[in-house]
Amino acid sequence: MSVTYIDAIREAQETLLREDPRVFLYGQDIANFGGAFKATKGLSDAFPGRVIDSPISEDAMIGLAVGAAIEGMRPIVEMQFADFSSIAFNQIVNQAATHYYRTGMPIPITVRLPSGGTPGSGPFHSQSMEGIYAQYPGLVVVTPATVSDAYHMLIDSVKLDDPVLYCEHKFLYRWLKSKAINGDHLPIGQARIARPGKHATVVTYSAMVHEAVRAADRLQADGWEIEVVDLRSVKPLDLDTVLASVARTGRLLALGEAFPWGGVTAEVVAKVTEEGFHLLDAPPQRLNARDTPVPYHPKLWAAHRPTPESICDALRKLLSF
Amino acid sequence: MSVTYIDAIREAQETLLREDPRVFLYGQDIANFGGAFKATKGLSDAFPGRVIDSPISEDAMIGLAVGAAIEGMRPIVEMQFADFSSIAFNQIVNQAATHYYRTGMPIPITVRLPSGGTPGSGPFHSQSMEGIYAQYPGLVVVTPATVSDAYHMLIDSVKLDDPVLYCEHKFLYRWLKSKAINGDHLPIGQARIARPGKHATVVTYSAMVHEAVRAADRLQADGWEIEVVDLRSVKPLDLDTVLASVARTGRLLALGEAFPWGGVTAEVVAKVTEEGFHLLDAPPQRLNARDTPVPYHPKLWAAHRPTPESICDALRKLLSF
Amino acid sequence: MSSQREFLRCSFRAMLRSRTLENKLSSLYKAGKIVGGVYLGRGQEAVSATLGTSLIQGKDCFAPLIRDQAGRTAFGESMLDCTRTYLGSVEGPMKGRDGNIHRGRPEKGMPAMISHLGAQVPLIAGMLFAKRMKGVLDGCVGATTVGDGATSTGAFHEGMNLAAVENLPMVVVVANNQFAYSTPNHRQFACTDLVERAKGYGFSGHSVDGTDMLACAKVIGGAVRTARDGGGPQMIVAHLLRLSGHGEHDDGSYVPDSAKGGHYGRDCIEVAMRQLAEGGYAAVNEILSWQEEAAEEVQRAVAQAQQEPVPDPYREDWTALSTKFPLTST
Amino acid sequence: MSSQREFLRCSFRAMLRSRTLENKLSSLYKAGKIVGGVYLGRGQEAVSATLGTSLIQGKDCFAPLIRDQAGRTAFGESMLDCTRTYLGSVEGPMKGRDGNIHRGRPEKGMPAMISHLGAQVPLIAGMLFAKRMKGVLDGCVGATTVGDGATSTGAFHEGMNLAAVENLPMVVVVANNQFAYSTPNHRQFACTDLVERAKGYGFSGHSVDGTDMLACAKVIGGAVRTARDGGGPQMIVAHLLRLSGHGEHDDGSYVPDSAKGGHYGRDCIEVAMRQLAEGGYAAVNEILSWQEEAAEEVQRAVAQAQQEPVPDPYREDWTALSTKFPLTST
Ligand SMILES: Cc1ncc(C[n+]2csc(CCOP(=O)(O)OP(=O)(O)O)c2C)c(N)n1
Ligand SMILES: Cc1ncc(C[n+]2csc(CCOP(=O)(O)OP(=O)(O)O)c2C)c(N)n1
Ligand SMILES: [Mg+2]
Ligand SMILES: [Mg+2]
Repeated sequence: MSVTYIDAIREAQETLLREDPRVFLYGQDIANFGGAFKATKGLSDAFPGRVIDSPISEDAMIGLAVGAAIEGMRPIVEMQFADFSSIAFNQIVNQAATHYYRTGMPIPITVRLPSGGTPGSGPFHSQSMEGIYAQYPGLVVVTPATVSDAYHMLIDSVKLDDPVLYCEHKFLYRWLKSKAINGDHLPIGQARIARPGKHATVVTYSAMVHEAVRAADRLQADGWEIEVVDLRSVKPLDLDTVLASVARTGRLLALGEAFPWGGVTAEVVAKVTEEGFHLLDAPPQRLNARDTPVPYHPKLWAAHRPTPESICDALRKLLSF
Repeated sequence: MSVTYIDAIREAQETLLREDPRVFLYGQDIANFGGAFKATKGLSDAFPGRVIDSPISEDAMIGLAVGAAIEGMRPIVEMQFADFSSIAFNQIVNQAATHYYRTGMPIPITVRLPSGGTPGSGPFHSQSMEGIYAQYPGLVVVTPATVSDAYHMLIDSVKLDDPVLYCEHKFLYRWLKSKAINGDHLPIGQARIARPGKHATVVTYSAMVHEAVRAADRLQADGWEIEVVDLRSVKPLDLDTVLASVARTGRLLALGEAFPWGGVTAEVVAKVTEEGFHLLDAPPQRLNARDTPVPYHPKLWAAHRPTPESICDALRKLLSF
Repeated sequence: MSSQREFLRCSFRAMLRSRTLENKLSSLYKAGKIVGGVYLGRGQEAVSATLGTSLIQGKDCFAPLIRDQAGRTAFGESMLDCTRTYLGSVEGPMKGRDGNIHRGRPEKGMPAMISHLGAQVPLIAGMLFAKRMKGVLDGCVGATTVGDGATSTGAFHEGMNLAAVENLPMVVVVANNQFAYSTPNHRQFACTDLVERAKGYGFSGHSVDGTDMLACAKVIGGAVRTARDGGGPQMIVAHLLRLSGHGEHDDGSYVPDSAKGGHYGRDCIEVAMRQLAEGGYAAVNEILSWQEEAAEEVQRAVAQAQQEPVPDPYREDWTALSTKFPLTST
Repeated sequence: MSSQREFLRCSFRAMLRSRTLENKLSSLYKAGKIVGGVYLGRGQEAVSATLGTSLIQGKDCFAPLIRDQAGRTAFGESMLDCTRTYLGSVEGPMKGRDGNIHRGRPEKGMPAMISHLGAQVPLIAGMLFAKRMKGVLDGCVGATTVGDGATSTGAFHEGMNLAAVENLPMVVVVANNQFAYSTPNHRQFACTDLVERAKGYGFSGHSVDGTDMLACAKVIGGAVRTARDGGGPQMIVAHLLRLSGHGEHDDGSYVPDSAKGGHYGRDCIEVAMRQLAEGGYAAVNEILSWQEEAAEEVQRAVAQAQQEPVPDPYREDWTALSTKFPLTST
């Protein structure tokens, strides 16, 4: 038996529904149909009236969730794709995010964002929006990279009293498998050393953790030991773990799948240079997707996002300083 | 006679309407009423049928503008406040921004975003969204800081074939005056040395240029010569000018009024450290607004954004390394 | 509310208290004592107050909008909440972090509006939706108001549709005051009466003269009762005229004299006074004493808020999250 | 279109060509030759084709949606545009950068849809608005289609309202195929017939049996004519059933047999064939020859697209702006 990343998401929701009567699920096609990616399969039968199909109204979906949270509920809203959260943007960044600061009442909603590219998905079913939402005060943005994190971080997201954008990577859904879900796990806000090393640090998150590990494995053959840090949550961002790693390696590559202007990698580099400048033996580097919409054709798509090859190239450059 | 920043915006629109039959203005209360800030005062009389009141439908306003651009027009859309562009977010980032890449046809629309804080405006009439839009491929984001730039950059924005977010700072509207609009000006994409110096570089834009200059003036008394770079456009970002300045001073403070996670200042620091690490004599620093919504009360507001005092503090820290 | 008489008296007192308070806010603004802006509900008190009076604090929920001082008052908001928020007192519900009409007490069923129009419609739907899940929806109502302009927002539409799909006991009052800031109705929508939208959403639709307190009591009060009794979502379009500028910075000079001099240009408070007297619901001297009480209450609320501390940035808790990171390992 | 006979024959041929093409796309998808997804208009051809046939390429504008292969074809889109986009050929209008139904030729009056439902409604309004400013609106029409699900979007609402306020010659066809992906009508809206929304927007409203080509020709064709002749914005709600899954990855097993076996479960192409024959609009052997022509055309379009190069990332122009920075000083 093995558990996939999407299984973990489904199971976390099952656990939450079972253990917390305040939890309900709301989204398009999530009830009988079980969701576009089957993340809620069977749950509407098991929890009648608590897994509810919404109209195609992303803005109102979040509005409803905030209202329900005010009344003490803990809704999980599924966006069919992260890209469609652009419709709910206002309710997320202006209603949910500001509520605690303005009124003193936190809004415990979790918004699931099926994120990131897969071949053939094109410009509107591939986006990575963590770096957009993370800019807004009052939001927590998590980006699980492993099966266990997919499970535990969803549970923890719902337990947090503040609004959480839970960015789940579609590419990992069925591809990423694990024997079982770990009992142990780190809290939200703490990064993880995904692979230890000593010559350079790659700071990344979500699907890119696996590409980074692949690249690191390749460079091993040349004698390079690359450390990979999985941020797990991009806001809050665990600078301590990142700095400790950079202190060991002296070299930083910030890696992400989102568009190249700003975003997580810029924040990582800016934070590290501000607080750990003296630790750096070489200019910190960044590697992101290209500065175009995410292309449809698999060949373009594969060249749009970082790959083990391009990560190796960036690391070799970094190591050559 | 003197020209204010808002006068310049009005005059640019007048010039554009006069000289280019493809230009029209669209927005809430912009016709007879002349706009919430009077940026279009008198223009609907002077150009009948070309300055048009819209319903309160920001999403459709941008949708309409994109459609009109497809038909060869050059619309300028006024958002009543930048904050309300959150409603138009989808049309901006998914319709307008992707159009050229997808179809080969550029979309020459200009979206005016009355941006930034003023005392008493509160969380929803004070936002600075340049760092949000700049993340999206296919958008140009400009942030004029002077009366002349307000004029020329609006003209140039409309002349560009691509969609431009024109971020105009409300605090400068009537406060910033100039004898006249300069004939000379730099193109979009080129930064400007707002104040020359040699001990440290402040890279900033929009209203913060003036706060930075004030801080620099104060530090002059202590013998420090601070250079202030006005980015003018945040995407594209003129790294050459920034690097040249940092090469002279060895020290960088990236300053902005937006929320502190990511955004323009992170991009500036990441870019400079990636390409100009060897130029730096001290860890590059950032100064942004605080990580909360923009507060209503003037006392909180004044402490939320950078001030000449906090800029001086940041610069003293930077100079002490 | 037990009797019609009580209902009308309560509504009217809320109208009066609201008008008195708002007049004071306007003076304070003009004297430079309030920063930002002041937004009045002048001319809309009958609509707002009859709605607020129909609701039960502690049971129902109510998302007021810009021009709902009267409805807030009727629903039970204290005047201090208002003056404190306008004056930025740290003792107010918003602690100086947000101002003017952007206030509420969500824990008491009255969420604090954000500026983005239409956004409170799905939020009220969500509160009702949660009440149903919790099994406490029976006999509850959720209400919100929007202006003619706000009906053009996608948020309004999505929220209305969703509320109807869920068949929630929701009451949406559209105060059609003929203008959205400076924009007249014919630049805002193309139907004859916005009530024509009700059916398309699956709401029961009602039209009412918003300057007529008795009519509002009947139509709005009736719609709330219907919703409370399981009659499904209700939409009321109230016809009236904004009797102030958009905010006190605006002289509203774009409102044509024909509108000001027309039927809806009349002042609902004057109309209501006549109605109370003629219907025997209240005597003139009673009304005068209410007026005095209101003036005193306003005086006290302003005086108190003015002497209270405003926020101190050095002691302010500068965080937008209730969660304190780092969390300890779980 | 000169005569009714011509109109019907044209519409039907577009239906047939569309169906034939889509059947092939489905096979290609199932054979793993198309990545991403394939979305069919099966069962919706009569609605889409009569709309497309009513429009004039080069004059009108048309924003097709997911299930508008027939309408695209009738409007004049070449089959190659379709096969090239599905197969990712660099010769296609989207050059492999976007795929499947996300294609168009804006310069020919047919914008390329984005996925976000409802977003094309204000866009078409904008195209008409621009035509008016340019003085070329006379006799033009702008059309778009949406599904029942898309009517729940704020974008749809804002776009409809704006088009009506501007009194644009816009035709919006709502193809109510009873499902939005898996979501049935009763979870999507609460009115009896979506046409009830027309009046509230200030659109003329029409209802039509979407499986009946003759009825569609009359109602949709008529609405386009009315809009063209200055009759203002038109909304048509077509009733039908989606005869495929949401996409070819979906077996649509949530569609109950009662719906499949009901009136709207019938295939509009079969109905149309009978109508053509019975009305004497086309002989059976003519139809057979059209079928053959369509099969050959599809064969050619697929063969050609398949042999064309797909994008090469190393030669691709990786820029999202047409402007090349740095600009020289002006
Ligand atoms: C989405 C959005 N766009 C623009 C604004 C700016 N704005 C504030 S009030 C207003 C007019 C509102 O008109 P209406 O809904 O008729 O209410 P009224 O002021 O007449 O009571 C506008 C345009 C806003 N608050 N929200
Ligand atoms: C704003 C938005 N939300 C979600 C989706 C995902 N999605 C694509 S098609 C679809 C169902 C559309 O239903 P309908 O409008 O009835 O059209 P149909 O597929 O039935 O033709 C959904 C939910 C989307 N494209 N856009
Ligand atoms: Mg109004
Ligand atoms: Mg449908």
